[in-house]
Amino acid sequence: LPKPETPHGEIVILEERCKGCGFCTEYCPHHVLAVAMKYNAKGYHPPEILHAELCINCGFCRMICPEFAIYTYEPKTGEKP
Amino acid sequence: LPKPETPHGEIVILEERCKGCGFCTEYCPHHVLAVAMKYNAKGYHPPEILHAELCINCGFCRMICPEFAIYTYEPKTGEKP
Amino acid sequence: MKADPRGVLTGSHYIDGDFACCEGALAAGCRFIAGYPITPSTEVVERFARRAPMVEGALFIQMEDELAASITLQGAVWAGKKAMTVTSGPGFSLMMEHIGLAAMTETPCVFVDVQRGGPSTGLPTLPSQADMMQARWGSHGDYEIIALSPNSPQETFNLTIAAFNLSEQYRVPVMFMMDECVGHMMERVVIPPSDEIEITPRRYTKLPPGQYFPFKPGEDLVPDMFKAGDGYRLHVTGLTHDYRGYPVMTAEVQEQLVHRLVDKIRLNAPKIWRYEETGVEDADVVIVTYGITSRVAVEAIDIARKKGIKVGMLRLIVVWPFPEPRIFELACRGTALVVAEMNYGQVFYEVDRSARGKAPVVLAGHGGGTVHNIEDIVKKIEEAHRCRS
Amino acid sequence: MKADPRGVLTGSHYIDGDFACCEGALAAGCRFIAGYPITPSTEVVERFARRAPMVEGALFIQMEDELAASITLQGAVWAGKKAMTVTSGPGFSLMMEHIGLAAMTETPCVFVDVQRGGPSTGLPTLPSQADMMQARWGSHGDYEIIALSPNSPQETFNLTIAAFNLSEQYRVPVMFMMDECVGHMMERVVIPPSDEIEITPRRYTKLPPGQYFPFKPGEDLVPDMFKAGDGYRLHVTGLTHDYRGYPVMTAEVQEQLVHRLVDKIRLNAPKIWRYEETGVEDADVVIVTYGITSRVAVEAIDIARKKGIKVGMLRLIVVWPFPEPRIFELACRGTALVVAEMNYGQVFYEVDRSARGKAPVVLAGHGGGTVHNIEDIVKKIEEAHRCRS
Amino acid sequence: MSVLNELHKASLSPAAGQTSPEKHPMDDFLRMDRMPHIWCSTCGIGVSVNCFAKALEKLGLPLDQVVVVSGIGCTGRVAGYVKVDSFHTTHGRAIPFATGMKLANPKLKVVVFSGDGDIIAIGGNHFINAARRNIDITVICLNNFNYAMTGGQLASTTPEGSILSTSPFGSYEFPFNLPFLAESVGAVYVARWTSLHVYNQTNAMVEAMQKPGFSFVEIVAPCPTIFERQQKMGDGLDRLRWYCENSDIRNGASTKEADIRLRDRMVVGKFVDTSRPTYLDAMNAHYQERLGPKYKVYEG
Amino acid sequence: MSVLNELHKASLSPAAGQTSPEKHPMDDFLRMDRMPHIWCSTCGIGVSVNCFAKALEKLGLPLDQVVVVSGIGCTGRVAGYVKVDSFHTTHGRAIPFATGMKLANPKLKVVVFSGDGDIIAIGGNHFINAARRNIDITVICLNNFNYAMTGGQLASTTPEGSILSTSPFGSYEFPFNLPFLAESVGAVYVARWTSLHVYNQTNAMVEAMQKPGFSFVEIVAPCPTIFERQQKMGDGLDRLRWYCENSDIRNGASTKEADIRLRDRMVVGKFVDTSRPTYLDAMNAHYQERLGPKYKVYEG
Amino acid sequence: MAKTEIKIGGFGGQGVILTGYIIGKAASLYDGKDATMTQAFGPEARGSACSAQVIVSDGAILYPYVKRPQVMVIMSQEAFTKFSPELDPNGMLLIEDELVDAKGISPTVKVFGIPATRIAEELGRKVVLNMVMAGFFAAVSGLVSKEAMRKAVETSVPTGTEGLNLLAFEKGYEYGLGKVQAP
Amino acid sequence: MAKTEIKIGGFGGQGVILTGYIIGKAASLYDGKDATMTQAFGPEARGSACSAQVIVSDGAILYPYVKRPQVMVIMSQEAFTKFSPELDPNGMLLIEDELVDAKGISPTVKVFGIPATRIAEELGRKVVLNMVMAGFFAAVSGLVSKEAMRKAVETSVPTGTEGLNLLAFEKGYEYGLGKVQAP
Ligand SMILES: Cc1ncc(C[n+]2csc(CCOP(=O)(O)OP(=O)(O)O)c2C)c(N)n1
Ligand SMILES: Cc1ncc(C[n+]2csc(CCOP(=O)(O)OP(=O)(O)O)c2C)c(N)n1
Ligand code: SF4
Ligand code: SF4
Ligand code: SF4
Ligand code: SF4
Repeated sequence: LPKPETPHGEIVILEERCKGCGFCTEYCPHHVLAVAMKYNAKGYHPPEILHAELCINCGFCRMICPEFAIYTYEPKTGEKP
Repeated sequence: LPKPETPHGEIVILEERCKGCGFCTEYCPHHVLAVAMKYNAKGYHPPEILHAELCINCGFCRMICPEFAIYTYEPKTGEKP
Repeated sequence: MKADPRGVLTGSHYIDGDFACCEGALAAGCRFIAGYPITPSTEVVERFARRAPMVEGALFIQMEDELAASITLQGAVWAGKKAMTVTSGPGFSLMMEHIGLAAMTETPCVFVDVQRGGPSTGLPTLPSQADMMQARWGSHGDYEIIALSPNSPQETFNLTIAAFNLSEQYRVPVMFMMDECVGHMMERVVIPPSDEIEITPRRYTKLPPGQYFPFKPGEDLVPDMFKAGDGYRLHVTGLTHDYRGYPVMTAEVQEQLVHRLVDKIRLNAPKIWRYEETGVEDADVVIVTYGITSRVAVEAIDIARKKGIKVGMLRLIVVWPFPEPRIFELACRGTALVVAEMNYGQVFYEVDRSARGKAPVVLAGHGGGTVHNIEDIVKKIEEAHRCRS
Repeated sequence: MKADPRGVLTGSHYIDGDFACCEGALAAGCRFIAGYPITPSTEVVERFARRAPMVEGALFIQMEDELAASITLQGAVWAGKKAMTVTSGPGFSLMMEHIGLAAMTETPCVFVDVQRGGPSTGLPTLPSQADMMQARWGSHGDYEIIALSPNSPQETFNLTIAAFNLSEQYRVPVMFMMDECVGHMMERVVIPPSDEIEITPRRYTKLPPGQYFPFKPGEDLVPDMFKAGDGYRLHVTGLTHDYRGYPVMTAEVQEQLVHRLVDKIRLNAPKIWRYEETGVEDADVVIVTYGITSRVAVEAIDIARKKGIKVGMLRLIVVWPFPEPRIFELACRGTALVVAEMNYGQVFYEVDRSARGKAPVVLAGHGGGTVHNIEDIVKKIEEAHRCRS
Repeated sequence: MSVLNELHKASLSPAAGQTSPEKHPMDDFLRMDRMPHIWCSTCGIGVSVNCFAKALEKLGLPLDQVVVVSGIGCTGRVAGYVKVDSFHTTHGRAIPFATGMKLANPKLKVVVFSGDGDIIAIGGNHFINAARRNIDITVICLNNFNYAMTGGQLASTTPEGSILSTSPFGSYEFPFNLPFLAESVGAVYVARWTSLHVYNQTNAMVEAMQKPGFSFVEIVAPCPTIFERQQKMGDGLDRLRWYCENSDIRNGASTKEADIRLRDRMVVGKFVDTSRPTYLDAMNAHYQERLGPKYKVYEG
Repeated sequence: MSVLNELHKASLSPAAGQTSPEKHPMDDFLRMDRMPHIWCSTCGIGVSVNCFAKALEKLGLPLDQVVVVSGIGCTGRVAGYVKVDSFHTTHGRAIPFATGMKLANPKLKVVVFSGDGDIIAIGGNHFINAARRNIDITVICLNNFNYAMTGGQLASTTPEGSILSTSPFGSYEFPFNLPFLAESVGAVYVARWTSLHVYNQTNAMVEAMQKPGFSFVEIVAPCPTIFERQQKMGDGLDRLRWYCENSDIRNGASTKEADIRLRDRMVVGKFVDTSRPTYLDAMNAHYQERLGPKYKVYEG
Repeated sequence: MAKTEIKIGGFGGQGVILTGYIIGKAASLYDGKDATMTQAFGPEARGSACSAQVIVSDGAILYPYVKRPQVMVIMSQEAFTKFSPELDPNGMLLIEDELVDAKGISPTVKVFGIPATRIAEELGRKVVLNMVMAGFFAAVSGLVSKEAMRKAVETSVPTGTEGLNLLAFEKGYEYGLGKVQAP
Repeated sequence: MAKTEIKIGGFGGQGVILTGYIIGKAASLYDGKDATMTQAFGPEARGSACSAQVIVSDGAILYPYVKRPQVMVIMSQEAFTKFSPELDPNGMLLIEDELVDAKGISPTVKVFGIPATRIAEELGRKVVLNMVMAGFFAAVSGLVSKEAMRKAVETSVPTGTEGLNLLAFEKGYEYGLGKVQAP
């Protein structure tokens, strides 16, 4: 049996919505994200993508974001977990 | 050791208070009481004493009477259970 | 629109005001009562509990308290039912917060208060008319309601329908102010065929989602309505809100919204007023009264007339909004006014105010527990007559 | 009696009206608050929660809702405490049943309502004065209360003491009607030494059990009191009751009891009225106002005076009972009246009634959310002035 | 002031109500000048008042320190008949009134005596919160499965299938299991007995009143005029017979099993008897710990 | 009618609030014209709204049939942000409003989303009675251990020892154990998760909404601005870390053990998942049995 | 406008209210008259004397309360003591013969008695006593037609009991006819 | 009667209200003047621009609201944008130099800047920024005496933090003196 391919996710960050809670960066199981140094217009530090290639499209960041400011999708299928 | 004397109770029925529920007559453990044929002024049948000598001053009739219409006491000691 | 025949018990019945109220509600299309028992109003819901399983789409639920009852019905209204709740003094006091909510969210619904002696637990089984000011002022903030007061089982039937119709027309909670006498008095009640009963349908919007704004008023200051589940996906809140229904907590939106809420009743008042005048034309004294007291006052009027005093009667059917101009007119004509009500002065204040000092206004009050002593009213008529001259 | 020094925070403080209310209560001898948080009144109980453990015999409890809070305090009163509860519009609506209970059982206590925008949830953080009629009429049945309205933190302190004193003197629930502005405004509050604060002690009976009847009134129509645990073994009920406190559900006892309950305030009203007049002597227009609005109106008066209109002010300190005769006097003198209040007409009705058509009465109303626009009041002054001439 | 004159007249006229020539040992606990009480023949309320009087006697507390608080209902009238300081409050609110009383004067022994509708339908929120806080009061709840005073409507305790005026074709609601509910919110003493169990009932009242904290005694009692009549269960005496045959006394039973069904056997007994600090004890201990000696222990 | 004119003008002016140029997959579930929402940074409410949106997506229900009802509070604002028919009622009364809605139109999927203070302090009586009746609604109760909207006061759920504005020296009250309470009054589905447990939370919401009857999901969530700050527990992120270390997932655990203490480990999981007829099903079945074919099944 | 005031008194459980209801209903629905029935409620009233008041009139009834009844139907001694002073001295008193002793009543009052309880017991159910009284009332007072009364009885009693109740009514009616037709 | 209207603006968390409170308290309790402080509340306000308004007067203050502030203390750009149009054209604007760019302000306004955040950070706690501003305000405006301000600071900050806060106040005060004494 062929080993199922590890899924991959593209990350979209809607920076201006972010309130810098750090939930996504802290709990990304693959440590894909980091807190950016920069501020958004609201004065918060949004997340930034450290290791885009490691994202497995698990969607945890999307689910835990209180601001609806981040999500991922599978670039081929378009699936949003 | 002398066998303790069976306690005895005198029964007092405040007939005019009675609403004829029959609780005392029904649940007297020694069947001392019966429902009288007569009516009181309110139109109820109060209890009457059938076997005065059998009363052991247990006080059940007193406790179950919703009208505070019956009680017993130990004639020597005056004890009211 | 004509009444749905399934709720209309056409025919002649010998029933009391409480039962008549239930039948009036059913005829008006009420299909939901959330209630909580309280003397002397309980018979209304008891009858509804018995009737509901026989009327398709009707449901009765007895809630855990009046707080619940008075908001459960509003949930039902927003889901599409015509609904009411029924109570008496102490329960009415508990409903005050939700009367405000209904006023604020413009929820058409009916609150029935079968008045008994108060304050507090007071005289649970005996009559009064002492919740009249509460009906108008009992909730916090500025708002306006409509209040009706029937004086017989037949009128209870008729006015219950009117109460529902008014509530739909103006999207306002209507207070149906009965008294224990009318509630428990048995008389013939004739229920007409359903096609003779005129029903105001809910003013549902005809606009599609996106174009419709739930709190944008029409010419008559009343907005059209939507209901949950219709695809509008809108928001309704007791916070100060804009025409979209969104909370906007500013003085400007407060002015827009709350001023409209009071104006939709105040400016439409001439269309809402309803009273009945008897022998007023040539009267020197007019008794202003309502509910059961109007039927007691007739005896006093008879006696006074026999004593040579020309007495008429103005019976309020709609008590709030109050027909201020008509009272002023009478006062200007020099007619002395006697306010006969089963309380220590409530509607009296509005009569007194409306008369503007043009004529004496005398209170024939009574604490309740029973209707007025007829002689007491006669004395007040005489007093008013004396003051006048 | 002088205040208990343990509750008096003598000195100068820079605090808001809410805190001043708490300090006033403590100075007045209040040792029990049952509360439930609601903006903008919460600071009163927050401060009390912090102060209570430091004041011997003081206790704060946060209840599960306002229904509980408004009766828990009555339990505390009958056990011997001076007590109050604190709320704002929505919570006040929930307290209506128990205001009626307090009136019926003649329980001395204080209900604080820091008014915010209504109806319903309305404007939770912004001011209004739209619960004034509710304070008077919000519970079912006939009853009378006393209502006060302060216009500064200092006066809040002073009047909170007055509220407790009046409640004890007349055995009546007193409504302490603040507004969000005064509640949240910081100013200097000078708390005098305790021996300069006059306190009305509870009027406990001096009669022994057997001779004392808990609802037998004195000459002033107010009965003396007992408290639980003192050996009287008496009964208190919200039902209509006789002088012994026993329920008697008849029209006669209703008349005896409830007529007295209203009369004890109505007949004693001249002793209770309290208002402040400024520049009224030669005024052509008098603004009747209260609470924060009185401090806004002064600016309007200044402007109007500059425009040559002689304007004075009558500031109500006690709003209920209402000083009807004084208004009538002014009206008879031909003074036009402007009622400035942060609502769409409430105290206005009483002013309008009291004027009896002798002078124009104009409402300078405002929906709340912020204080009046000064110019709006000026316009109403001009309007009143025009109507007059 | 004519009102005043009238009132003075009234106060001079002799008190209504008759004084019985003969006396009952419990008469001192009662307002004899208000007798006879309003309860129907074979109603269970009077039985519980009798047991309550006995419990007070047994406790030997000075009656001056006992307070009874009732809400509104047939049972709510209890406050009007017991000769202690007694308060007949509003429907559902006896518990918060009692809370205020107890907290204001902890020396008082405060007992709430009221009906199931009062305590757990409209009064439910106060019940659960007072239990949670462990306010030191005893709640005696007479459960007659309906709102009797208003003529017999559905209550939160009405067993499924019961015919009442607002469930004219039988109730289809699931009733509360009061002992389970009471336990879940932290009551320290929970017992259920019926009108028949007069000794147990009395003992439960004694134990409950002795227990510091929120104690709860449910009394299942007949309301022959309404409940038993509507269910065609006979009168109160018939119902006592039914209790006799259908009550399982199981002290310490799990409250989960204490559900009541209209015609099934019913568990009675003492279910919970535990301890935790009362509201005031917890408060005093807490403040002493946090504030140290500057805190004066609150004693009312 | 100048008011009217003003209103017309108002209705013509463009809606306030900005529309984000970029879109999030959940935007269709939200009133984007009201964003940003009022919740503080690291507050747990937004997380649960996100999970709720996901749960709706998973359920695949037409959104037109979903109704959200809230009471008053920070959490109570949820109704204002979710783009379904949504009702922001009065403090404590979301459940009875939802009851009316569900009973009036049983086709609606009615969800109550509100705070602990709202649902179980002031709203406690409705909670227990709706659960008892098994009204077919889902109650999502966000428990942040305090009344946040009003600035942080004691709630019926506040753990002992918590510092809040009305417990300035620490609370000495015993809080409700919500799962135990919910079970004792008959809720058919009871679960507790924290803001960290986003998958479990979402699943619980799905299961709860699928379950006929009264289902209850408690979400333990940070209120960094008040609760965590007052307890010196850091911000919401610190709190999530704490949940991570201190939550014991124990599905099926006895609700008795689900007490929450301020700094002790906490049980989370699905505690109750059972079945009994809903209020309407019971009613219909009952009437069909009693009244026979003349009874038309109630469908709204 | 002919207007008659009727008061029915007895103790709780005797069916006093239903009797009043049937008279009112008969007059109002089946006899083309107007009729208002009122009653005194009270929680304190359990078991003690209770009453129903009916006004029957050819025209609209405004004041709905009975002030001086012309006809009184009394089924218990307590009710007699309590209510009989209100009776119009020229009125008519109908009593349950074996339960009520009408002593002291003004001689100008016409008194008619019927052993209604015994009649009811003979029919096998004591509870139909009030229907016997209703029949008696119909016959003796003549205020409401027999047919109207029968219809009112039929439509007001629990389904299944119509026969028994009508029988009781007839018994009372016959007994009454005997009384009035006899000199 | 001399009356000055002051408005303090910034974002939530900067201690805006406390600054206003201290000014009001200093004037009212320790400087023999009257002072009224008001603030705008609102649940929607979380985290966004907020303000405190103080009126300081020699005599009783009736109208309690600031209409046209003569002095404005601004600690964030958003607050500047929102509030600066209200400022009296002949008034005085005190800004946090590094957070606020006072561009567009009327040239008739006297503008004084202070790097309060930096100064606070130098003291080790950014939160005392508002005390730096308070000191700066005292020195520059001269509306309230230094001693009164110091007392108000001392009695208004949490116990244990008086020293730090007073130090911050002094720093701001000194910086302010430098500004006004310099030509
Ligand atoms: C606020 C309020 N609502 C309703 C009532 C009416 N009411 C009086 S007693 C009662 C129910 C009493 O039932 P329960 O407590 O079970 O006592 P019971 O009469 O059965 O002994 C009700 C609903 C009231 N007095 N006040
Ligand atoms: C009748 C009433 N009482 C009090 C309030 C004030 N109030 C608003 S929200 C709230 C508490 C909210 O707490 P919770 O439900 O826990 O929600 P949170 O804000 O913590 O999310 C209170 C007491 C109110 N709006 N209405
Ligand atoms: S979870 Fe959302 S709000 Fe929080 S840091 Fe990530 S993107 Fe920003
Ligand atoms: S228990 Fe009491 S009321 Fe019942 S029969 Fe015996 S004496 Fe009479
Ligand atoms: S109605 Fe029921 S509860 Fe009330 S007194 Fe009669 S039997 Fe007892
Ligand atoms: S105050 Fe607390 S609950 Fe409210 S939004 Fe902020 S963090 Fe959330």
